[in-house]
Amino acid sequence: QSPGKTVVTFAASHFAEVGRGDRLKAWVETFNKANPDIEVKPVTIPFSSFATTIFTQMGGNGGPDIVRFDLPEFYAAVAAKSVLPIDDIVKDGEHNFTSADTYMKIDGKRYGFAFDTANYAMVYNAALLPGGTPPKTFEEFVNLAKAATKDGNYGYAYRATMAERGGFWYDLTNFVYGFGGRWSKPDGTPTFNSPEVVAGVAAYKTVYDAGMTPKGTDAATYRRMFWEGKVAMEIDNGGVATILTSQGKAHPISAAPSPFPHKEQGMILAPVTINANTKVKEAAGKFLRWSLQPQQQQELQTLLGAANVAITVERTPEELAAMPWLKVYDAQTPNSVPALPQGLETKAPEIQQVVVQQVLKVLQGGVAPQAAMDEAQRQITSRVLAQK
Amino acid sequence: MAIKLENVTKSFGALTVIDNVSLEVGDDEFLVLLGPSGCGKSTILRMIAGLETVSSGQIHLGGKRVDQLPPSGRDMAFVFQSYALYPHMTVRRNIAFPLIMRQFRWWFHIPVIGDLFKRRIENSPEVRGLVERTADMLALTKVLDRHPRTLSGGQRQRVALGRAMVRQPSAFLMDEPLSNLDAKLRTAMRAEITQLHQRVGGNFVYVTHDQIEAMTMGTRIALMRDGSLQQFGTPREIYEKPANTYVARFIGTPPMNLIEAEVEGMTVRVGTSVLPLPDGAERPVSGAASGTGRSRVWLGLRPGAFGIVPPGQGKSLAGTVTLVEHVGAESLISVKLSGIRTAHDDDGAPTDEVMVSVPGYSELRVGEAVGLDCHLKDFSLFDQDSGLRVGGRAAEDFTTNGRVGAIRTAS
Amino acid sequence: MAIKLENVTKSFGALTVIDNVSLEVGDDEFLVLLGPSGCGKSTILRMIAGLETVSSGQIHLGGKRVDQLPPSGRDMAFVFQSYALYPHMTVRRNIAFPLIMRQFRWWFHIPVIGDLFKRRIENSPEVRGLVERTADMLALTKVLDRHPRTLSGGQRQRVALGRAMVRQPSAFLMDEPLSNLDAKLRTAMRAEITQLHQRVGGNFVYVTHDQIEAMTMGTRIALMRDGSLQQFGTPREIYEKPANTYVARFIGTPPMNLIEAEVEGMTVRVGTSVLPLPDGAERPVSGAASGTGRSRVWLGLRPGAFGIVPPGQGKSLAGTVTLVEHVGAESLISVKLSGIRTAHDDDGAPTDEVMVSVPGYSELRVGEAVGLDCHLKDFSLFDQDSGLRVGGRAAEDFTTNGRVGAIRTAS
Amino acid sequence: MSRTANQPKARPEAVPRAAPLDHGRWVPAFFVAPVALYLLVFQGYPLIQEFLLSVTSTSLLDPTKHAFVGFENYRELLLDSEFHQVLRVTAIYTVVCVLASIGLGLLAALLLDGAFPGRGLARALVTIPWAAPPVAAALIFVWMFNAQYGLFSHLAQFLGLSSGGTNWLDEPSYALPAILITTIWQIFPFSSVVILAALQGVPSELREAAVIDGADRLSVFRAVVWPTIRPSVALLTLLITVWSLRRFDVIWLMTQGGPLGETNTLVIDLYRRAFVYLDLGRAAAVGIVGLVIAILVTFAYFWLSLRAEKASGKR
Amino acid sequence: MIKTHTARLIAVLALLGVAAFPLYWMFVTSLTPSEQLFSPSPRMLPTLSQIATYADAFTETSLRLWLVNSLIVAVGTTALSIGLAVLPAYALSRLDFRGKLLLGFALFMTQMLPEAMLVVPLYDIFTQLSLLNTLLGLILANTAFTVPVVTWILKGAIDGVPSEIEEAARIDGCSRLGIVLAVVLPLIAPTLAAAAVIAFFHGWNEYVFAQTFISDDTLRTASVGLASFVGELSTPVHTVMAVGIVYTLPAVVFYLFVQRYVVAGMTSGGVKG
Ligand SMILES: Nc1ncnc2c1ncn2[C@@H]1O[C@H](COP(=O)(O)OP(=O)(O)OP(=O)(O)O)[C@@H](O)[C@H]1O
Ligand SMILES: Nc1ncnc2c1ncn2[C@@H]1O[C@H](COP(=O)(O)OP(=O)(O)OP(=O)(O)O)[C@@H](O)[C@H]1O
Ligand SMILES: [Mg+2]
Ligand SMILES: [Mg+2]
Repeated sequence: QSPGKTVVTFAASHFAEVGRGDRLKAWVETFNKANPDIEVKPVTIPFSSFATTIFTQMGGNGGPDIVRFDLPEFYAAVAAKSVLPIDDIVKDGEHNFTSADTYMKIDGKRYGFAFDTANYAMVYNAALLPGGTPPKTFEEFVNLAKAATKDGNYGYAYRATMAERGGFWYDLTNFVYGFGGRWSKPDGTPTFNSPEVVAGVAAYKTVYDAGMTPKGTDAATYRRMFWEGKVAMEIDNGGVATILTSQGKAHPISAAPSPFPHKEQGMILAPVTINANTKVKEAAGKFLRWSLQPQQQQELQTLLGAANVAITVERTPEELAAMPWLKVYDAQTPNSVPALPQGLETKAPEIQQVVVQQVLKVLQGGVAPQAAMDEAQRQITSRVLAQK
Repeated sequence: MAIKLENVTKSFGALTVIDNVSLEVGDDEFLVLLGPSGCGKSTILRMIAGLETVSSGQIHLGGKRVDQLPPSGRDMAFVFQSYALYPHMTVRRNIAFPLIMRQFRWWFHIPVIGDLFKRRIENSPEVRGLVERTADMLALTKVLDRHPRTLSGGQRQRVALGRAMVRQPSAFLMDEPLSNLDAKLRTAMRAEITQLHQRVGGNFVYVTHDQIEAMTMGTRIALMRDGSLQQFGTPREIYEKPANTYVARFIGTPPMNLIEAEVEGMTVRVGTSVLPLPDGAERPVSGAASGTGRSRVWLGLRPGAFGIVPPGQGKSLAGTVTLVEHVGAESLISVKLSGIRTAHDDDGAPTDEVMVSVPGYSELRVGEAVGLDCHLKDFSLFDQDSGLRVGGRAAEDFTTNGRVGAIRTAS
Repeated sequence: MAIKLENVTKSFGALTVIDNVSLEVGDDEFLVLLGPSGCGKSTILRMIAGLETVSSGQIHLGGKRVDQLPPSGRDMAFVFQSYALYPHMTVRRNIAFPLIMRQFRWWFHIPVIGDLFKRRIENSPEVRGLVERTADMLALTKVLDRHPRTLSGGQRQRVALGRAMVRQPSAFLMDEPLSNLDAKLRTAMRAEITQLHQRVGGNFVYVTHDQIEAMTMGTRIALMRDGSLQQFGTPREIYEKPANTYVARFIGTPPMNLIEAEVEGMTVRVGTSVLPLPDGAERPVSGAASGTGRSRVWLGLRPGAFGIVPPGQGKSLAGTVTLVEHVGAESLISVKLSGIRTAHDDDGAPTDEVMVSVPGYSELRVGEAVGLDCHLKDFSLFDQDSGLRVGGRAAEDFTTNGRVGAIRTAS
Repeated sequence: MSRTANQPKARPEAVPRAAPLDHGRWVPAFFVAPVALYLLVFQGYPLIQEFLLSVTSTSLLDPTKHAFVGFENYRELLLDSEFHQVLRVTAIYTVVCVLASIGLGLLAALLLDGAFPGRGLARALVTIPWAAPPVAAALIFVWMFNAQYGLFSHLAQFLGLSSGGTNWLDEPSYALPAILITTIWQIFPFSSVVILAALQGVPSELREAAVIDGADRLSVFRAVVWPTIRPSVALLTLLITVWSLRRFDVIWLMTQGGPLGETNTLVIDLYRRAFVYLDLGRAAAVGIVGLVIAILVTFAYFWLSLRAEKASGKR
Repeated sequence: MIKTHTARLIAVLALLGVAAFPLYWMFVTSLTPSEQLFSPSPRMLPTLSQIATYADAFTETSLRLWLVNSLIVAVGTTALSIGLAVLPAYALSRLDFRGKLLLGFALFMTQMLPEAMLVVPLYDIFTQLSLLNTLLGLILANTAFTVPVVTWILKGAIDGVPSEIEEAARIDGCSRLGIVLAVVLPLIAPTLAAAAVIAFFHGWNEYVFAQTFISDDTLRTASVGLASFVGELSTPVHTVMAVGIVYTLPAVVFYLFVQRYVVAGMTSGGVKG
């Protein structure tokens, strides 16, 4: 890097991914080529330690200049004023933002825009499903999964361990939303023990007890198993689905809406923000504006796979031909809800901990779903939310 | 209880460290194993104790063959050079330990209960009495409840003895038990062990490399070298009739002088002087055998067997003084003989000096020429080739008196 | 270069280990510091070397006060008991080290460059020559390029000497340099150090607790006890005219007997026998002062100063034999005197035994009654209270001959 | 007057002499200053910071903005049942680590102490786990504990202990044992090395004396071997305790303190509070509590070993 | 006799099995074809034809870079620890000064401080010193934890150096520093090696700081690299295991070479009671 160049660091967990990471770096490189006075340097922080690392760095008055957060961390960072408002950089009217953009503004100020969003839907190995067709209802789903569990294969896989608390939360949220539940009311009133939530938790438990999952296996492993053709179904986001297809050529995958009574599912919504500690806000802003241009957005969406970006970008026919299941994911967009307790976003990490803990008690400790969620509700109201 | 070793050999791998040693001592003897470092003294002792196996040969104790028994089956006590006291036990416990072990049952290993039982044995009247009598005998009563590390060297030594005595074993084995003490204490403890032997009896086997200890304590000395026995006899035999030049020079300070000489009939020729052999002296027979009637020998004379006279007087040997040292009541004078070889080593490497001791302060000076008279009252003759004793005479030829083994007059 | 200690005192915290010691030796003397373990010998030596500070008092070397100088400023060489060779350096390096240090610059610490310079000094003709001459003198030439751990005890000893000599210091300090060696080697090295002193001259200060070493090597002995000087004199003075009972019993093996006696005029009464004092004997004056004309003393007699006679004969003291030990050329006999106290310790705790040495093998038996003749040829008289020498006579009263300090006839 | 009345002491062992006092004041200062300064900057200052944090309410995202709350954090911790669980888990973890790794280490050391062919190689090989990086160790054990394909599951199935699919790392009753197995595998070689070294210090004469006195093997161990190695074992206990209290990577990578907090030790709890809940104040309080426990353990150790020394007459 | 011998031998073999098995298993797993990884019956032997996994591990991940970084950190930590520890170790062993006890206690204290506890304040310091995102920063942070141990161990060894050798050097005209560098250090070389190993391991293994202080890809160390596979999306198990083996092997081999010194160092050093 020659002197005089302004260096902007950009952290995103994607950079650590096999495949997508390299393509994303190449995408950043096109900006660098076009702007000789600025160099955007990708910072690779693995997904598992992304939040802790970034927060430590931000707390220590440092950190990357541009950060792609997951939604929970985004709210925490905004609450702590660790990221800058960027209303001066990104003007609402200039871009054709998707509907998810509403979550990017807090108290009327914009703190970022969606870098990527991804919907959740079911992916499945048709070859492993008896009959080859995806389930429509939850009962059907359980029966099919049970039937597919044989010869060392599993019908379904999801996360249910503390070690993967984050992923567990997303999987759980899908069940809860799928049964019509929400973590909280829009005004922030917690509803962790509402009947719908409890029904979702009960369903989670049903799956857990049905002996159709490779218990204790972590996501990396069961996804691997999935593309080795050992797992019939999973509910996962589009980004993952993209990776699975790119790896698992031998087992063409298909997608279908999640087999729940309600269409709502969680979504990945990852805002890109500017660190409040940055010394190069100008340059960072320039990069962000560059990335919002339709062409860059188009490229970004393509390389991210079954995900959407900040503005509405139509899928190209080639893409659809290569990955016919994209339609299923795209169709889910209107039903995607961020996997956070609305109004309680800043407390998300602790809330997740409490809820996951209680659900684990349901799964493993034999506690009734209702009792556990009552306890979660109690703890969250009395302990988490009682804090200043 | 007699101790008998029969053709005992010990090898460590290819290395033979004890080579076919046989010896036998009767009841109540005090056998000393003497020799330079590494000659195998400890190894013999450890084989008797059962701490090493024998490679071949047999060991008998009181007529019973023991060499296949484990140490605990041999009824011997061992006193180690470093005493090997149990550091975390009081003196009382140390002494009582062998007695407790004698009554040990496997379930004493069970933590609390076992400890209770052990304490009970320790406090039983017999054990207590025995320990206290032993302590009393060794003047340890006052320190019974102290730990070894708070004791002086001499006291530790006595605790080690106590631990050995309390078992009333049939043999006491001691491996250089005094070598950790300073000179003064060593002298005192020497006498104590001797007296212990006289009091309690039994066989003692005592390892040392200190000739003074060996001479003053042993009733029998086995002098070893490189794993083989050089001489086995009473201290007096060993001093006065050393079996070979090695023994001759090992025993006695300063060591015996070995002077090149030739025996011819009843005379011995040293350099140019011809001295008559005294009555009753044994003469070498080898010379006779060789037909010449002459035998080349080393004439062994203790440093006190010389008289210093003015040079050239009578039959004296000519020499010059090379060193004068005054040691208390006597002076030691090195004299370089002219034209006469002497041996400073058992292997006969030649020099030409002799060491002479004279009583009182000698006024001689280095470089002075002197004459040396040889007094052939007691002397030894050694074959120059084999180094074996071939003749000589003891100051008082005790073997003819039939008093072998009665040298220690203390009883 | 004379060494002078003036009222030197040394305390470690509250503990005073050297108490007001003064002594002075002239050029080329061989001073031996002698005393039991812990008496402070090493501490004095280390103060002279500068390894310890003095608490008070002064130390002079060749007229120059040195007690405030650092060790390297005092121009002394030190030979340690354990030799303290640098194990990671060859013999050559070990010997050259002091010379390299003499030319040391701080930047020699810089890794590679420093090593280069050090090597250059080491290879310079002067240093090389000096090292090789020293090695030659000590017969170390062949081992110059070996490491200390591959050397025998005697060779290591000589390397340590070499490292000291190469600096040509004005004083050699040695702290028990022989105590790690076995008896035989020790005797040989003793002679070597004596000869070294004669060859290179200079002051030697030598620490030992071995009286034989002290007597044979020293031209002056300073005998210490518990941090204070007991006697300072030539070996002969110390042997023949011990300043007090402590010295009397420290020097000589077996130690001098101290027998309760009373001096009255020209006689000394021991038990019931009255013996005449020989001509030329000093007598105590204290008795005279006390007005009674009698003084109660300890009569100090070496073990050889007795004759054993049948009981009841002449003026002999009556006693019974309690122990007979045969040590080479002489026998040691303990005799319990009837009704006469003796002191076995410098502090005069009483017993009633004396130790007698007679030449040859004694046929006496334990329990036999004997008479003891006292030969008052050389003896000492000590005050019973203070323990100080108050009279006596040396075998040959050398002090009157004006030959003090000329005892060592080797030159 | 007995001959022993004025017995000269056996020659004292060479006193390690402190260097004479001629070094000026600056010599020690010069020697010690760099490290003292270094530790002050990189350990002392952060420690003070931590203490200060522990009496504030501070977010990880804005550590400069404190709200002083006094000992509120500590009070809440002490009332928090979750924290009680943390203390319980930490205690179990530490105690089992100490007992098992020392027990196993002792066993290994005793096995490796005797003479047998290939002893040197065996001694070297047995210490391999100690050299393996904890991250790698955690990974392989996670795989071995895998519910479907892990060796432990296969083994349990083979032995008929489970019908398969046992979720070792995610089953509340198995997670801590699984973590313990991993930890002990890593650290027992260290104990065995230390104990082995201590065993070399058992004078063979003492063993032989006990054998001659008629002691059997176990008695020899209790009478001779154990007293000699006890100080080393005691120090080992201290070190393993302190290290167990602060062990992080293995646990974090394997369970992150779960399931249901069953492997949530003090350090894991500290880390989670700081980096997941972003609550630096509370996390610092947890850290200080841990530190106090470690210091108490240390003092207990010194007190106990002093007492033991007194009891055996060393002082 | 024979019976106890075989019994001991069997016990030793069992012990070695326990000690070595997990690493062996790691190796086997790395060489198991991925479709067989998820089969219900485990394969106990490596499939040697899979050896390409190792080549892939180098090409598909930044393993080479990670190892180099780890090596730099480990070597730097070792050098700095020893450089810093020698003088205070000597002072603790030989010199009398005020605050000696305090220093000793402070050194022990560091053994009680979890890295996780100090990482936040340290981050702050590092920001101010511009040490973030540098390997030097990692070296400095690691050294803070190794210097005390190394000091301890060296002190133990220096205690064992006969003071007479030093005194001899003083009489020969050596300065204090000269004594330490020219006389004491060569004498404790084996312990120095032991201490070096311990510092090296710490640097090689360290995880928390490396994860927090380094955000630049090219500066990532192997511990973080390997840990990043945990909970990741899609890296195959055998690649992870291969990386694990490659990461573990240097440490183990290095250790086997120096283990004699380590044991000796332990004995003479701080650990012996
Ligand atoms: N376990 C062993 N393995 C191999 N060689 C041994 C063993 N024990 C002793 N030796 C060798 O046997 C020889 C005799 O040893 P031993 O200990 O009996 O000598 P020693 O006469 O007692 O000597 P010291 O007076 O030094 O104690 C020595 O050369 C020694 O090296
Ligand atoms: N550094 C020290 N601190 C406290 N006391 C000491 C120190 N050095 C020596 N002493 C004490 O001073 C006394 C004299 O010690 P020193 O070493 O001079 O005796 P020594 O005559 O050389 O004895 P040895 O023959 O055993 O070497 C001893 O009581 C010793 O314990
Ligand atoms: Mg021996
Ligand atoms: Mg001394």
